[in-house]
Amino acid sequence: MADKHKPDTDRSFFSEILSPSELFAARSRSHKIPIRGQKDFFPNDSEEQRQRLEQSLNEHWSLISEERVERLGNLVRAKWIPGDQIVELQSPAGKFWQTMGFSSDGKQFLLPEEALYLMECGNLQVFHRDLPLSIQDGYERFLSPNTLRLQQYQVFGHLKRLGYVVHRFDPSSEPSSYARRLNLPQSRDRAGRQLKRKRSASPTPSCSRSEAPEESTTERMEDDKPRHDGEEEKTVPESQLTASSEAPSVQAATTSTAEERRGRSWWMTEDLKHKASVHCPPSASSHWDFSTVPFPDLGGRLSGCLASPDPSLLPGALAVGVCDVAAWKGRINLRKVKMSAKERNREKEVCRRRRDINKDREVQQCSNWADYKKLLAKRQGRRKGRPEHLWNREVAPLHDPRQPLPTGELLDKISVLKSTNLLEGASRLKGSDEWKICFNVYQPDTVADFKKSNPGKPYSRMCVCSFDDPVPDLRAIKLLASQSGDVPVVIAVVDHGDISFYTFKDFQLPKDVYP
Amino acid sequence: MDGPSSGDKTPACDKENSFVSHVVGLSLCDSTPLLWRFQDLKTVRCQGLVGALLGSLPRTPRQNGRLGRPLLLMPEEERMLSDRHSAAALCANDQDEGVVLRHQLEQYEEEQRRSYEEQNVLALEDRKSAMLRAMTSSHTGSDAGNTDNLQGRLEILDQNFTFPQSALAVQLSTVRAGLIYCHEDRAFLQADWPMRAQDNPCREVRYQVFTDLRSRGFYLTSGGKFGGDFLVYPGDPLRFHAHFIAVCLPLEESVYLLEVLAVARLGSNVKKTVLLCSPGLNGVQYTSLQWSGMV
Amino acid sequence: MEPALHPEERPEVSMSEASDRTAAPETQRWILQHPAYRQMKDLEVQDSAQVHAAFLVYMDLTEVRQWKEVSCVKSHELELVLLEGREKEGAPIQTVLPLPVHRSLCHKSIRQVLDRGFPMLLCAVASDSTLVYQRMTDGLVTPDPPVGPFQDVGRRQHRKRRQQR
Amino acid sequence: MQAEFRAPRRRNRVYEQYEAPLPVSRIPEDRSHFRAEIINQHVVVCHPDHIQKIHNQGYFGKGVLSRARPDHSISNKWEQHESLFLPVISQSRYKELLRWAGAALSSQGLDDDAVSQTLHRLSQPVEMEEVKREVEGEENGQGGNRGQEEGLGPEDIVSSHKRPKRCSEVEPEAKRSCRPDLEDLTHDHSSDQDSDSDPDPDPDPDLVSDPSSDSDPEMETLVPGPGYVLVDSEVGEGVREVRRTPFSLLEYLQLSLEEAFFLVYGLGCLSVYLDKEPLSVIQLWRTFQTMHPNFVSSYAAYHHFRSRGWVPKGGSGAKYGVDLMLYRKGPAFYHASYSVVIERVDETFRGSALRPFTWRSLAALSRITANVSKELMMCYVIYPVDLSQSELDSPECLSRLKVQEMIVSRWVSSKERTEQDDI
Repeated sequence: MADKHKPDTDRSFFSEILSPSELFAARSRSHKIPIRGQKDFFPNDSEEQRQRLEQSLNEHWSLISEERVERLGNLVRAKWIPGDQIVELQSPAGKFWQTMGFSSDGKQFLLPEEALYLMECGNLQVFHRDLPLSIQDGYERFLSPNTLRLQQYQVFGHLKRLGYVVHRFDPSSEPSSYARRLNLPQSRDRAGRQLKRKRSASPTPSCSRSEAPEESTTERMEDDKPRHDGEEEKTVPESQLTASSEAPSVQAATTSTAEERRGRSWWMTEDLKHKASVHCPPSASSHWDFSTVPFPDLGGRLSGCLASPDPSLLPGALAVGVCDVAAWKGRINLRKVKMSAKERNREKEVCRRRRDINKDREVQQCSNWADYKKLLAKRQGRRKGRPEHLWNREVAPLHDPRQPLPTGELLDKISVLKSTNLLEGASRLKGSDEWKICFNVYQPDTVADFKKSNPGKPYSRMCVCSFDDPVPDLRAIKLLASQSGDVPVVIAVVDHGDISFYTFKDFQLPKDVYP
Repeated sequence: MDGPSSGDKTPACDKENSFVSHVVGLSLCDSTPLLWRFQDLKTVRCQGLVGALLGSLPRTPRQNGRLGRPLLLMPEEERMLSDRHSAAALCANDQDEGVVLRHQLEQYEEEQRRSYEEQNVLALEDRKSAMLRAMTSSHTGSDAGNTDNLQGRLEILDQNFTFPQSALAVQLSTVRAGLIYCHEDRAFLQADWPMRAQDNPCREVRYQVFTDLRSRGFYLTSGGKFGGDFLVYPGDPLRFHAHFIAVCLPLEESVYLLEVLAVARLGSNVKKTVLLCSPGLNGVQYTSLQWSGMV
Repeated sequence: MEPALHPEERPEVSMSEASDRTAAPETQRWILQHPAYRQMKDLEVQDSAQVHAAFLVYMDLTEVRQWKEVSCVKSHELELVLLEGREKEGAPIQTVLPLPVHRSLCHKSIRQVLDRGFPMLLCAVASDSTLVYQRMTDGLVTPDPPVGPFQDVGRRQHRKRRQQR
Repeated sequence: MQAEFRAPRRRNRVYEQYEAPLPVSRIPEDRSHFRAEIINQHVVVCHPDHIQKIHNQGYFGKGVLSRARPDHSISNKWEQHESLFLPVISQSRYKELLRWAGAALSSQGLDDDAVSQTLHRLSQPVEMEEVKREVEGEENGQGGNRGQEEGLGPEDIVSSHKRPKRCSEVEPEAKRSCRPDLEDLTHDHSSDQDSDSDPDPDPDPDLVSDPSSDSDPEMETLVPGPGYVLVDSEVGEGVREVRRTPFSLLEYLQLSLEEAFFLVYGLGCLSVYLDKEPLSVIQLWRTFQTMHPNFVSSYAAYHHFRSRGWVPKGGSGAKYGVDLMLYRKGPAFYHASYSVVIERVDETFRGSALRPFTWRSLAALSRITANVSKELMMCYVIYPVDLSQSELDSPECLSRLKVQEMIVSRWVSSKERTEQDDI
């Protein structure tokens, strides 16, 4: 068999162009792939193994050497437009048009990766200067940093071959995370999208953000937001936003939790004032902790007027009076925020975790500060007999075993670390060039009803990177998460011929309490 | 212990390691060198270089189990070829100017015409023999009337047969047409190797390990999905399972112990030996990591 | 070794008979009195965490796994305590390199231990004394060929059993 | 995008009763406080009662000679000798123990004569009568915990109802009670008061009937004789002598630094001693930081998981190449759900990684984790930018840290699993 492999340089030039008779004969060739047999573990130099290897190699080479031969009538004809890095159809499109391509000015176009994939599938013949392009030409001309990188095409092809619908990701068509948080109705009109898709097809860099005007406005909205935006989210997550419509009590509770004793309020209502007076320790922080400054619940039960803000929160001699909000109330979006079951649970969890010291029966019996102090001293006293080295030093344990608590409460008490999520603070991060979403991916089983003009929510979004690239750090993951919203981001990692896909999903370990 | 087939014999194809005469053509796609020509693929395989196929398989394009051309080489494979002066870079010459282009165009159209004519003839013959078969099988008796009948039908077919343009079988070439290179290109390749920088120390370690294992007769493919640098096969991967997961690292580079435990555990999960491979003064040093069985 | 026995009553602990149990009598710290531990101490390896790791491995090998002829030696290149012993009587000597799990090591160190000429075990010692042994051998050791599905089942069951412990 | 919570997998067979989630009592009068020592930069608990309580309630630590709970026994072989159940050891093993005892005595400054005298006395065969007398003596409550466990002494009445009778009833109860039982603890420091209230924190009085945990019933240790062994005699087959155990190795419970600190700071139920001095919270925090450079991050993660009611185990993490494994309820009840890698980042969500991942190493970890049906979790500990070094000097800095959990998983693009060659 060694002879078979002896290179034959003279013949090789023409050997890959089929003669008309070969072409004709190829029409009836098989489409089956030979099944590979069980592999061996050790090479043992047996004749049997040698034969099996030779047979496998022969099958392999015959598959590899095979050329694509199609009936001209089955081929869609197209033209490569190098200036626009785009392929224009010159004969009616095939079935693929349902999921690929776009029209503009009455013409039909394919993106280079779509064209190349269709060439590889034997559906499309692309001409350049009236000569047909080979697959090799397609790879070499269509793939570049300006269109799609080879590795991105590898991922594209991999997914397409499995039947997924794969579109380039266009950041301008996605609502910003800010818009999503506000639960703004999506104002994407069909025509606008058409336009955008066309734009993404133009030779702007494939995955970079394009300069769509829509996008820049949303961007600006985000930028205009105060810089403390990130912190604000930390401890006033949905609870504040959702409270508006139905649960004013939630808001009250949040201001009086153990962790937010330094609570201040812009517009203090009476009951809040009362609580704040109990919890305000003399040493208020010199910095504002925005998480503890509740904003008024304009949508809820609040009557037409806002009281004056706490003067200590206002700069210098500024006087702010009562504010009539009746006029504004009419314009408030009172739509209920939809929460998943998980989010609701989390919410409940958050509420539950916040222990109100005022619910303590003994504390309730205190009628003034002196009583309360006395109670504290009494409790202190009960703790006598504790190991000195633990309790009489600058830092004491979080829990005193001599004051037993049910496990759930004990866990609440020692929960000193805050949990965060991927979206928190993500909007203030500057975008990076290293990590960009490349594709929107739709499930194969949706193809039948798929509409390019209204593709719906993608199944996932793809980033493509090389195996030698770094693994995304938390910052990159947060950026991607905030760009993608509730669609999972998958990172396709290309190791030569192998592609592996990884997801990095937000998670909060649920609390698990055993009695 | 040392070679895949107890050292004395190397897999069939390797015999050709000794006379490397064929120079393979690498061409750049988005700055990645790919092999396109069928003969080149065969040639590198005979040198024990496996590479990775990236394209859709012409026969059954919509699956990922078996892929087709082009072939992507690992950097080590690339470098091995270039060190042996057996690879040449092919540049895409897009400067086809007027005359050449017109000539090519004429040639193409001429070929299409010729192809159409020949296929027309073939199709007609095909139709005739099909008719013949149909007639003979339906009428077993071969009386004169039948023969006349057949003759008549064939004549009608001859006169009326049209081979529609749409039925023309055309080739969607894999390789760019008119591809030619000369042996002198080798020198040029050495001087102007356009590939990724090969000078970082990591790459160097990998290359030394690659060449050493290759010289022992092993076949290597990329091992990322198993947490290593290479998967090491005792013979052609078409027929054999990988025995080793090679992890290449400089002899004095510190590794987090947990990383070692992780890759070793993976190795035992997939029943492969993890090999720590470090080039040293006396060749590459190998340490095998295997499950201890002590739990 | 009995978990429940009270060392106060052992003759060798006679020096601290006062059995104030909260005061952790010296005798409960038998580790510091154990001859093997003292031997390791005498090797003068600076890294006391590694010495402790080595001692835990020593105890595991001798008391739990019943290895024979286990002894400790110092690796001067690595400044670490190594152990040598036989899995059972007559079995070949093996070298064990105990190392706290959050350390790193380089291939060179492994080679230095292998250069002693014996098959080697790396033992990662977690901070709660969990031990993870890893076999290391010079050269290329071909893995065992996969055996029929039968064996596979056995193996899975074996694993299952292990997980339950 | 939130990762789905996958239900933890319960073990097929559970061999133990659940005692309590954490080793803190829910009765104010219970004054149990535990003690641990730092030996060679590791934290060990020596007291058998403390060991049991700390391990059985929350699965802290690991017996240095066992897979989990300390349950190592001097011998695998136990036999009934007259009315006692005793471990059998070989002559050579006995001699080894004797040698160790000798070495220990020498090292304490005894001269050779004294040592050999002591050893000689020690190694005399003991008459069964003597053994029984001693056992009975203990049973009558001379303060040894054996006596307590017998439940016969007057002050032990409270818990006697749960003790199986020792020595006489060998099977099957005897098999189960090799360990000192947790109730002893309740007497340890509070015997001066509250004898009227039932100190038993466990609602289930039958609990003790199955305190042994491990999933392998055959391997369970048997009732140990009180410090005696049956030694295979040199002379003939089957002849055995009863002797005293010359060198007793009480198995320690070793706590990881995170576990120890949590018991001290989070639960306030443990004191850690260094050179006989108990350490304050701050001293311990500093000591552990010098022993483990990333202690703050690894503790923050540990504390976080504990405060969510999960059981993190660092030791099992080593088996899978990660920092922690997370169990629901405890390793005896559920398979681990998560393999956790701990990372630290600053508020820009960057930071020098504790464990710089490459795709290669991540691929390996992800595969191992999936192979054992667990999930890979990254746990980022986020440090605010303005956190000063002096703040890090106290565990109070924990409240300024945040935790981001993230599940890393492999997405399989197709079900036609044509992962061609391998496995």
